[in-house]
Amino acid sequence: MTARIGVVTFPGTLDDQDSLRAVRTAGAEPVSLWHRDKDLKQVDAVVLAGGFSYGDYLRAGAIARFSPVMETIIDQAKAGLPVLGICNGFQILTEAHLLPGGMLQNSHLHFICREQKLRVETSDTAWTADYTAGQEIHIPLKNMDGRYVAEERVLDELEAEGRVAFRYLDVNPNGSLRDIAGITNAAGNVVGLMPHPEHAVQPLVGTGRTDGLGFFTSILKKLVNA
Amino acid sequence: MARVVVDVMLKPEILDPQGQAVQRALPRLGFEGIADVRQGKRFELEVDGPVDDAALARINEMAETFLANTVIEDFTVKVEEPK
Amino acid sequence: MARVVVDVMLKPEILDPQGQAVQRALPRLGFEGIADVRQGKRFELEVDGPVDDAALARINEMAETFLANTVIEDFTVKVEEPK
Amino acid sequence: MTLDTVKHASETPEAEQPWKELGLKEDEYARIREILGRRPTGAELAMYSVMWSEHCSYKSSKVHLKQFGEKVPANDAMLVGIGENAGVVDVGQGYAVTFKVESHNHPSYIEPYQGAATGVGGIVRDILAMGARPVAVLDPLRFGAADHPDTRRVLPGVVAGIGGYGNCLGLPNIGGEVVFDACYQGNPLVNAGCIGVMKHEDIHLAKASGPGNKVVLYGARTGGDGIGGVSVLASETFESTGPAKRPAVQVGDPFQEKLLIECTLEIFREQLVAGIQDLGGAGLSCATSELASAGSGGMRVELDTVPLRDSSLSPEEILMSESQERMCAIVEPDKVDRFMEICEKWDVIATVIGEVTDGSQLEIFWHGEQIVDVPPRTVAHEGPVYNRPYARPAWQDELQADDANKLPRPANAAELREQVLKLVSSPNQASKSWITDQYDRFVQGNTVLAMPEDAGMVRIDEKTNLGVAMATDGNGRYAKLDPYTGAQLALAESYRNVAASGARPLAISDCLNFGSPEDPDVMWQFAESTRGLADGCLQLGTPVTGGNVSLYNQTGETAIHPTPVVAVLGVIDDVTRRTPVAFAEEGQLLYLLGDTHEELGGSAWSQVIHDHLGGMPPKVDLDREKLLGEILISASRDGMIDAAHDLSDGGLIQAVTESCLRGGKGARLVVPDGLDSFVFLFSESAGRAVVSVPRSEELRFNDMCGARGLPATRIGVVDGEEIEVQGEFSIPLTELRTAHEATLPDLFA
Ligand SMILES: Nc1ncnc2c1ncn2[C@@H]1O[C@H](COP(=O)(O)OP(=O)(O)O)[C@@H](O)[C@H]1O
Ligand SMILES: [Mg+2]
Repeated sequence: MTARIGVVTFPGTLDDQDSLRAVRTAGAEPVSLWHRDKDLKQVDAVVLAGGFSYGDYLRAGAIARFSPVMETIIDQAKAGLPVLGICNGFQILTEAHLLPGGMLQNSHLHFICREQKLRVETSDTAWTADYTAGQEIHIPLKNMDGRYVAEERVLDELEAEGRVAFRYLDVNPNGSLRDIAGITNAAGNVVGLMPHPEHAVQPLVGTGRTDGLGFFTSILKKLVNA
Repeated sequence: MARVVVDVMLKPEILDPQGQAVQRALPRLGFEGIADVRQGKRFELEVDGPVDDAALARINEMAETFLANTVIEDFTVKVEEPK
Repeated sequence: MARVVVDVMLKPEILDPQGQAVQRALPRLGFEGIADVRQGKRFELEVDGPVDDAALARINEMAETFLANTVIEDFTVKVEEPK
Repeated sequence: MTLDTVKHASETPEAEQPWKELGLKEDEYARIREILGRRPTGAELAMYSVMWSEHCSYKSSKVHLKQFGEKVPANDAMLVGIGENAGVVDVGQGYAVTFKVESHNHPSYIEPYQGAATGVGGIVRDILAMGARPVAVLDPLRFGAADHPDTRRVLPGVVAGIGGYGNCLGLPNIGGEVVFDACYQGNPLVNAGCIGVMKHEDIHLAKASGPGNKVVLYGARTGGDGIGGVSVLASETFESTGPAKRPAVQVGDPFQEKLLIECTLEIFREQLVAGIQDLGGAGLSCATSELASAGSGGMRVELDTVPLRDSSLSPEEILMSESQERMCAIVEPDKVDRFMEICEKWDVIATVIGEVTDGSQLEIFWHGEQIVDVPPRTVAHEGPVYNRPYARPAWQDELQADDANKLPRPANAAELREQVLKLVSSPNQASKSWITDQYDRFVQGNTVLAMPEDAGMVRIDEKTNLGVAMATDGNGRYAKLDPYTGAQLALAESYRNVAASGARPLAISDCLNFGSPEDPDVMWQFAESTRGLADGCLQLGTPVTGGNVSLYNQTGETAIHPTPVVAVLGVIDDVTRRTPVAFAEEGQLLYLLGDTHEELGGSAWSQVIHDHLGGMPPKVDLDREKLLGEILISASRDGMIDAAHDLSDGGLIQAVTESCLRGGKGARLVVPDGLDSFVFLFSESAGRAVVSVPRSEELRFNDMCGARGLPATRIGVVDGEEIEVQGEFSIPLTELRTAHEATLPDLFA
């Protein structure tokens, strides 16, 4: 048996097809979810993909957070449903207060697209179990609002609890505090990050590396072994 | 119809690169004497019906939950006098 | 130090996708009775020295040539009373 | 407010009309009256004036563009040619590809962000209207001098606009150009290209047929955007209640366009449309008249059903509005419900505004009264055609006599080294990554090659690895020296870039940017360039599938350099065989393909070192280009080369620098016998490329080049941490990298 992993399409979502492809490449069953449906089609985990949901005109993720599908996801995430937010998905998770802090425009004020080096800081999450803590990976980064900010107190708490999941290496591409590229909730089921693992699952396209595949194999193993 | 304005600014302790970029450009354009610039958002809401306390309370809630992200932003709500 | 606020809004006849996106979302969030939303920018300038007519004229020029693109945007300049 | 109905127009033949203010010539106005047998109504005048403008009617360029269809035979790949929204070529396995380049020059000067953004939006809708899913965009750009203060205003805005719109649509940006030259100071060129993919059976055409079929307008509401001329109409003829001055610049909403794309593709999948047209320049005037003109019958439109953003718009304004993110579809009556359902799913407003009739007229009504009654062909396809006078400019001979080959050259190795560093750090030759890093190149997960590769390449079938590649090129300096050759050089360079990536060039699109056609000098440049391009395409066997002409690019009396931009589309059966530009394998051998002559006219060296433009551009030999292309493609397919980079502006040293920096490896170069080191490094002879050959393949590769008669000269080896030209100088990669990469951030960050 395999796991069913849902990928949400909001109006303005761009990387849903890539995320579905990544799920398939890892060997799980991809399931498309639609923003207007509260029903999650009995998926075992959810990916919130990148893009500009509802145009992101107010703040990235601010409108999507109030969509019908998010109502269910917020409830179920609190009950343990694994959720991965990539880029816009990460922004939605902070807006929904499933993850602390917030996202602001990159400090250089430009959209940035680059191959980014990251350190996976913890393998204690549903989405990073296939990595080892400290492992360095290269995956694409592309965003306008990627600057992670939170109060000092919150940042200290995240560090103390080992909830900084990914950190930028070499270059901090957007001015994120403490080089934070991604974080996890305390239970480890909800993970958000700005860079795009789903663009790094096939050697031919994107960066030419497959460093991002581990996100999807991590969750698959966890679900199948559960 | 009445107009209510919601101004949303980054909290003072949060770096505002947009404002800084504007400030840095000013001397180059020949404008001196501006010590600081902060850039935020302004929402102009046209309200159906009277802007009474109940309406203002609703707009405050809207600003708090939606127009601003209070993790990073502050907001103010003002009724604009009809001209 | 005095504060001068420059508000920049899209001209009324220009499409405002940001304001529209907010407006469309409001009923879904349970906020009714808002007939129109326009979203613009707010600049808070801290001015060195007195905000006299000369300073205001300079800020007006700055708004006109730099803070706003008057092809598509209007602006207003206001001196904010110190609190 | 009196409505100028058809009836009213017939009864008031002598009424004054503002045809002049709307840009019509006296004889053009007379012709409209002759066609209609009466004076036009205000709405008709509005339609004719926009549709007969240079931009929509191609009235000055048509006689020259004809050659593309007449001279160049369509090859087997061509499915749809010039005349539709975009041309379509067959790329095999049942797939068809449509592509086109368009300009948005003038709006981008006035409002850089929105001008550029809506330029992307417009070309993407063109591609969508053909039935295709847009899969990539490219952006050939030209700005004034890099250090001019206004360039600091225009460039960041244009780049942010292209990125802001394209990134939000989820279209990877896979290539383009950035050129700086003072001639573009008051007139930047913002061209945008798009590629779309579909199955053969999905091709859609812009025509309205089948009486009774509904005309559906869908997408954004109509507002007062981009109506230049109508303010004239409103203020001078009609008592207008609305604002007298409407903005000439449109604001785009990429989110709306993304919904429009997904919605339209779903509509295509369910085969719900009989004809479709995007709304671009001239808005509804263009869409309704073109659809009706290309169809079999007439069309009737109730204009007051058009959803408006601004209720004060007059019917003339609605007809001319260039509000973005709108499409117009012809739908059979029993499919309308399903059509509307899909629009609702995507939150897209859709309205039936009329229907196809069995008559022959385009009829438009406003609150029940007829305001337009015209033969649609006379609006859309039978506009005026001019044979504008042209003549070789008086200054052309003098310019060509000012020989760049005679400019002072570096006196010793130290000067040579210094000039290399100057060249690779000059704004035109420097790395463009500060710009291109603002564009998403990864989205959709099919990007095989993107900037700074020679051509962008996307996979179009995940199972078979079929892919397409595209490059755009143009060199206004060459074209200024000799427009015929300049156009062919643009074609040759773009063709070479596609071949260097391993793809087989199939067809081209172009964007012809020139000054005022009313200037005989400019018209000569235009005539020569089109003639050169048509002759070139004939020789290379690459038909022109469509393109765009942008005239009146000038500041006051001064025209820009003639700037024909050529986009070549290629196909590659297996994208795993693509060739990157990076020299990445230590020890591989570097070969220079083609002949190097002393050719410095129009070169980057003459510009950077001497601020000079004169002499003759490099010679073109298109048979040689074709042979070079074949060798590059075979070598890539058979695994004989690991990297290839075409040589163009900046010459060999520029290409080697780029390939070394990309791969993070140095090179040791030897100047070939009989060549002067300066000429070896800086000459811009066409028909050349540098390739990196694994040692195990050297014999096979040499044999192939020998057998086919292509000169291949071993010029060095991939090695070390510096570029060394033996006996002359060496420069560490770190120094080159700083020189090459710091320029644009220093200027614009
Ligand atoms: N505006 C742009 N947008 C996207 N890519 C660009 C742009 N300008 C330059 N590039 C890319 O940068 C690389 C180098 O450009 P250029 O030197 O003009 O290439 P070439 O000389 O081979 O045509 C190419 O991959 C080109 O597609
Ligand atoms: Mg090239």
